[in-house]
Amino acid sequence: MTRVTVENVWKTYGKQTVLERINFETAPQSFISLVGPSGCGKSTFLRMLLGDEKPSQGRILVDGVPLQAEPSPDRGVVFQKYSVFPHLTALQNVMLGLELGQSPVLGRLFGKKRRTARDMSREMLKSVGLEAAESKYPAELSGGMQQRLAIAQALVKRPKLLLLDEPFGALDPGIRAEVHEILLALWRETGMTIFMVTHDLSEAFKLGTRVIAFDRRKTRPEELEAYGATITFDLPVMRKIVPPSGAVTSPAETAEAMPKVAVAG
Amino acid sequence: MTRVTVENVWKTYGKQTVLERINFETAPQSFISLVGPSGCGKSTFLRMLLGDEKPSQGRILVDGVPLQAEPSPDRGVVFQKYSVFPHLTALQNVMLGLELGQSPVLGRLFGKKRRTARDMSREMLKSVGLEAAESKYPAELSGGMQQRLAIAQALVKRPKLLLLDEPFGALDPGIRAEVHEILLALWRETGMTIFMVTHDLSEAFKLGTRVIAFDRRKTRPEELEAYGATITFDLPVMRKIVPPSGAVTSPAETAEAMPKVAVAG
Amino acid sequence: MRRLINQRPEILSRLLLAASPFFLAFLAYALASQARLAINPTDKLLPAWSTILDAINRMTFVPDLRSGDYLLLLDTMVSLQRLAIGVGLAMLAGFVIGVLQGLIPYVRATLANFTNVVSMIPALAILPILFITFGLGETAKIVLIFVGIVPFIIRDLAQRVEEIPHEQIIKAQTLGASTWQIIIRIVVPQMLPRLIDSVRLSLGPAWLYLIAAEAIAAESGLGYRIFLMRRYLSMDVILPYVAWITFLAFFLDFLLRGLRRVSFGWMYRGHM
Amino acid sequence: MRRLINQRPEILSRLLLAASPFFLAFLAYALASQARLAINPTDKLLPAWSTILDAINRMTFVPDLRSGDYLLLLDTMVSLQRLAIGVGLAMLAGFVIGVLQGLIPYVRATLANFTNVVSMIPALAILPILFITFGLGETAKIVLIFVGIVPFIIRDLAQRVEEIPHEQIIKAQTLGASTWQIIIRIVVPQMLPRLIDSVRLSLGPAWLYLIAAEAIAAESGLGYRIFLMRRYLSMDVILPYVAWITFLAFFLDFLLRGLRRVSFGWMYRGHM
Amino acid sequence: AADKTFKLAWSIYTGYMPWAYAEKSGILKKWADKYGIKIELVQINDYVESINQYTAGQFDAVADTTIDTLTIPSAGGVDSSLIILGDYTNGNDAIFLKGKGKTLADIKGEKVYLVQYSVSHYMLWLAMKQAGLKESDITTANIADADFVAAFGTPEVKALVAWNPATSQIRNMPDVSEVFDSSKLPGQIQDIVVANTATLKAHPEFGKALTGAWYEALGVMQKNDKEGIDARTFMAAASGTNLADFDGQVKTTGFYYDPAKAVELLKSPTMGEIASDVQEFSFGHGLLGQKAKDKGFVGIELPGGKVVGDKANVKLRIDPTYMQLAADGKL
Ligand SMILES: Nc1ncnc2c1ncn2[C@@H]1O[C@H](COP(=O)(O)OP(=O)(O)OP(=O)(O)O)[C@@H](O)[C@H]1O
Ligand SMILES: Nc1ncnc2c1ncn2[C@@H]1O[C@H](COP(=O)(O)OP(=O)(O)OP(=O)(O)O)[C@@H](O)[C@H]1O
Ligand SMILES: [Mg+2]
Ligand SMILES: [Mg+2]
Repeated sequence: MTRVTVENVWKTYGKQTVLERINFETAPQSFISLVGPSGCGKSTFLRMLLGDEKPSQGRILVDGVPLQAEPSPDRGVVFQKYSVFPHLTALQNVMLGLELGQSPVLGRLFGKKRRTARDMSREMLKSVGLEAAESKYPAELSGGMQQRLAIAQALVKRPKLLLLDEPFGALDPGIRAEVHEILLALWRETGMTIFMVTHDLSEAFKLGTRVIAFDRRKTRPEELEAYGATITFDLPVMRKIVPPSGAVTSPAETAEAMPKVAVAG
Repeated sequence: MTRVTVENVWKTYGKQTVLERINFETAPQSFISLVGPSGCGKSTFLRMLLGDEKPSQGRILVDGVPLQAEPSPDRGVVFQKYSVFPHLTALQNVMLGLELGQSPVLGRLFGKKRRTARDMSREMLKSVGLEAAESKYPAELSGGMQQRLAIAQALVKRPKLLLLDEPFGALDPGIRAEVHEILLALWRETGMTIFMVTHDLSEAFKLGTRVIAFDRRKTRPEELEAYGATITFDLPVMRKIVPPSGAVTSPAETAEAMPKVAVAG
Repeated sequence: MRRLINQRPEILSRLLLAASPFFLAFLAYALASQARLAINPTDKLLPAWSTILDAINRMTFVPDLRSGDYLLLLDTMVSLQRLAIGVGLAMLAGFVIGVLQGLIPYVRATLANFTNVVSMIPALAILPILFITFGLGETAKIVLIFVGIVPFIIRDLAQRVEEIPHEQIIKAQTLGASTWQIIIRIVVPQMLPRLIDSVRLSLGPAWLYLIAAEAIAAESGLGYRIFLMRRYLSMDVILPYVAWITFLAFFLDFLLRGLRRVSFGWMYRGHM
Repeated sequence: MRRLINQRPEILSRLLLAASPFFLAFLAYALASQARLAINPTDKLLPAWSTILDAINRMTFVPDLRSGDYLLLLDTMVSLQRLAIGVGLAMLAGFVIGVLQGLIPYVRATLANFTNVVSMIPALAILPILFITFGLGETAKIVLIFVGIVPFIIRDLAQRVEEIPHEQIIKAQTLGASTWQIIIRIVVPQMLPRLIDSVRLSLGPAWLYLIAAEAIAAESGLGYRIFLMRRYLSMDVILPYVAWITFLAFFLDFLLRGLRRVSFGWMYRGHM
Repeated sequence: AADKTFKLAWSIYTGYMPWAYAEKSGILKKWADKYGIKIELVQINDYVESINQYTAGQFDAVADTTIDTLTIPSAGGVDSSLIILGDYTNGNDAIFLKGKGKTLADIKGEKVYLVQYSVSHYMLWLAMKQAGLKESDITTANIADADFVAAFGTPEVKALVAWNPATSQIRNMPDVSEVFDSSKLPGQIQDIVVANTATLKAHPEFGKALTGAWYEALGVMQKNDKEGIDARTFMAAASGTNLADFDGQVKTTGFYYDPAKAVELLKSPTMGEIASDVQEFSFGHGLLGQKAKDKGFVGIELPGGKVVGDKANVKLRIDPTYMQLAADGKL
């Protein structure tokens, strides 16, 4: 039941302002779709949620507590550039998260625990359509297969907060629809909060409970450096699916998250 | 006015058959959309068209002549993993193709020729929305920006045959629509033939004059290795846009390219 | 005509091409040797092939008059043992320190400058200190090899660790990895093949230090023999010894490459 | 508590940490020296600081009786010149051959095995041959440095060229690049920073060869002086010389790193 | 016409230091000019390398010892002539054992560190022969001459044969017995200059100029006035030490300031015995090469034409003519 609060966050790289005045709060168990033009700072924003980058100004709270300033197992991530571990097979990549959690010293499981972890991971691989590739190394997989592997790897840990950076870009529509279903099922089941960056607006609205757009207000070239992107629209999506845990988005929260500007970049 | 003929092409890696019995011919000035599930061999097929890989069996003809077995400037490419030159700025990356063509010894232009090339490249950068980033190095660009740069780099050479491997995956809808327009305009203007791999079926039908799908017929796990993907459907698209050069797809050619199986993977 | 970069020689021409520089080198030697021997038939600098063969035979198959040892065998065993211990220890220490220095900011802050500076110390020049500290026996020689190559291995590995994509380390943390787990599950497995590369690169200097140490104080060993023979310019022994060392070095390199290929399959799969 | 890998020391503790191993080394020396001098006040192995300072003063500011030169200055100039020429030539040759060998299959087929084998030859062992072939003047010393490091540079660069993503080479060809253009516009600019890295790695061995060559035949130079002084176990001169060589090596390394940073901005931008 | 240039290789060692002075003071140039030639002195840091270079034909003459001449250039087919007998070592070489009050007999069973097959080895061999010991009573280990002092400082080295400047350093160490030194073998271990016989035949002026310069330099060095002290101070600096230490080294070097004395030794029967000893040692240690069937394989020609060893393979000639000229003041 995670609630993320973003308070007046700015991010600058040197002289370049990438993001400015980002303010919002999420209801528990939200599925936030982040959209916006290329280069506007979506990945940067996810990196801040991850604890990998610090806001230059402002702060981010999770359940009212300032964000832990380092990545932690309660926040899963799928990067834009698929990053799985090159020295592990597909199955080992997925199992890794389970092994690390249960075996602090060796980071490896044996016997019955290992079999359980393996079965869970196989299940996960199957649901992203990689059952036949479980003993292949990442370099032997196509781009889309690596991306699915990264998704499986993040999902198997069932994090409280899941950060997805264009996770479905390299997937064909068939697989994509299947993975959508898995993701939604897991989301409903675990009640995690998801932030997903996507360029596909229909996907954004299909999956998200709320769609947030980043964009620059000022676009004249001479202003590009000094002004960063900020939230240009913020729309709640009325979902047909009511989360089984009953944590329906309350009207008050929805009101808070009213659209501010309705024009996309 | 390029015509590509693919004659009974197979591709195997070791024991694994990736593609089998690929047969088709394109009309001049075609825009072929290649679709198919992840890992089915689309990128592999483009690599063969590029001359970077050889078919294990069968052959590919361009205008009736067997394909030159090495990449050449008449075939442009945008790879799935964006690959621009890390040591050149955005502008230099685009200019490179023009410089190489006109300056065989130094590979650099000077004076008036250089200014012409620079202006052409700036034009191209502007049309993919990168005018403000012309002096940045690739590592300073976001994923989508790099992909746009790669597109600009390939387009500025106006190749006869353009090979695009999921070129728009990382682009937001706004930019994507713009780049679609530029691509179509250039396609009409130069009469080049384009092969584009995409996972977005609507994009495939919006841009292509013909949509070819690759898929495996046999999908039981134990058969996966031995059988490769082949063409599972092949649809001509009736275009509203008539190429200005008048080379309308002739009925005979369309007949040749009739759908064989209409079921996607 | 295809571009030069796309032209690949066939297997036969590949063999011929690969053989040609060796052939030329042998030819050059034969000519130079002949020219010198024509002037002075007992010239020792570039002996004739027959003289060299004689010497090889003597060093390999005829037991030494005084000790009864087969000298080539003895020298080889002694030198290889020194090399193995020195390089082995350097490998171990270099790996542990290199990984920690590359991964953990506090260790890096403490050690990076120091290993950098130490790697610049000309180990040959401090030999007397090594001798007096570690004695003239095996220890000093092993220490020279160790001291000579360990800073390089540390630096190289630390650098490689830093080159691991940042995303991987972040990803591992989101999967719950502690620093220790990152080390044993992510960094070490990816660094083992790098360690082999690093050792391959330091084998050259390791031989150099071995030879230098043996030249200064020893009773046997390949470097000892070469420098002893230099006392009376016995190139007929020195040249085969140099060739033999070259062969041994090459063979070790070959073994290491093989080990790397066999143990780290993931590095060799796929086209990416 | 944050993970160890995420803890970064602040600037002040970074400085303290970096200084600590040096401090410990100095302390260890001081203690050992004191202990030895307590037993034998004329001990030469680990002289007291005052003795060392004396020697530094003598070598640096008092002209030599024999030649009237300031020895440290003279030795430094002579050695640096040898090093510069040897390394410079090796850099040039290594770059040209390495790039061609890495890029062009025919060159690779011809040279790869040969440079591999040559890189295994222990250059120290063939010193006598070098001296006799190239005379005892500057040439032989420069050639030793050259021969000692050029195979490494070739191998390293060839390897780096092979590591250039295949897609880049393909892409260049689709942009119309000939083999020559690929070399000058794609490969060379990306390899120049690698060349600097490669040279940085070979500076260690280069110093080694320089010192070894000067130990055998020279009338001045840092290595010469060290070996001359070794006969008397004059550690009061040897230690500052070693420190000075270390400093020079470090400084060269620093210059090269700076050059790399200044000239190859593209390698240092962005986060990818 | 350009004067012909000849090259002499030398290395840093007490007995060769006058060459450094001869060059620096202009004495050498003066004598070269007198005979219308040029002489280039090349200092080589490593003694063995200087002989190797001479053997390979890079030099016309080299400063070395009799035994090394026989085993390196002569055994390598380079016909060489001893033209200057500069000194014999008169304590420059010594055998040390650790511990007080040891004698040579105590060397039995020890591992002796020395420069193998060098003059040190030769002296050890002579010393043991004198004392009735056999070489099989000991084992030997090789060590570089630059590291004598350092080596003796380590615990495992109990027996060492060294030469100067190390000997004078080691003599000052506590708890060391010097059980033998070269002063007990007067005239045996000879520091000499050899020149290529063929070159010498064609250009006797080279031999004359060298000899003339040598004795003039020696003359200055011998003096105790300012010029002599300056000369020795210079030599001390060139060999990396100070005057007092260098004078100590000179004391243990039996310089033949008078050429007549040197000629006398070379012409005496002792020289024949020395030649025979040298051959025996060299052959016994396999230093004459594989083709050598007996110790006389390389013939040594004595003054007067008598040959020790193979008359058909004379490669070392003891040639006192130039020193005789110096003694007679005819240079
Ligand atoms: N480490 C960095 N140093 C300098 N500039 C950076 C850095 N990281 C990102 N940027 C800049 O910040 C801006 C936003 O980058 P970011 O990767 O967040 O964009 P994005 O919204 O994810 O774009 P895309 O949709 O193309 O992935 C870009 O202009 C980029 O050049
Ligand atoms: N060099 C290679 N060696 C072995 N197998 C390979 C190689 N290249 C490709 N493959 C295999 O060939 C199949 C097709 O790969 P390809 O990259 O062409 O797929 P794709 O259709 O482009 O997939 P995606 O849409 O995910 O990019 C995959 O199963 C891949 O594992
Ligand atoms: Mg992004
Ligand atoms: Mg693909």
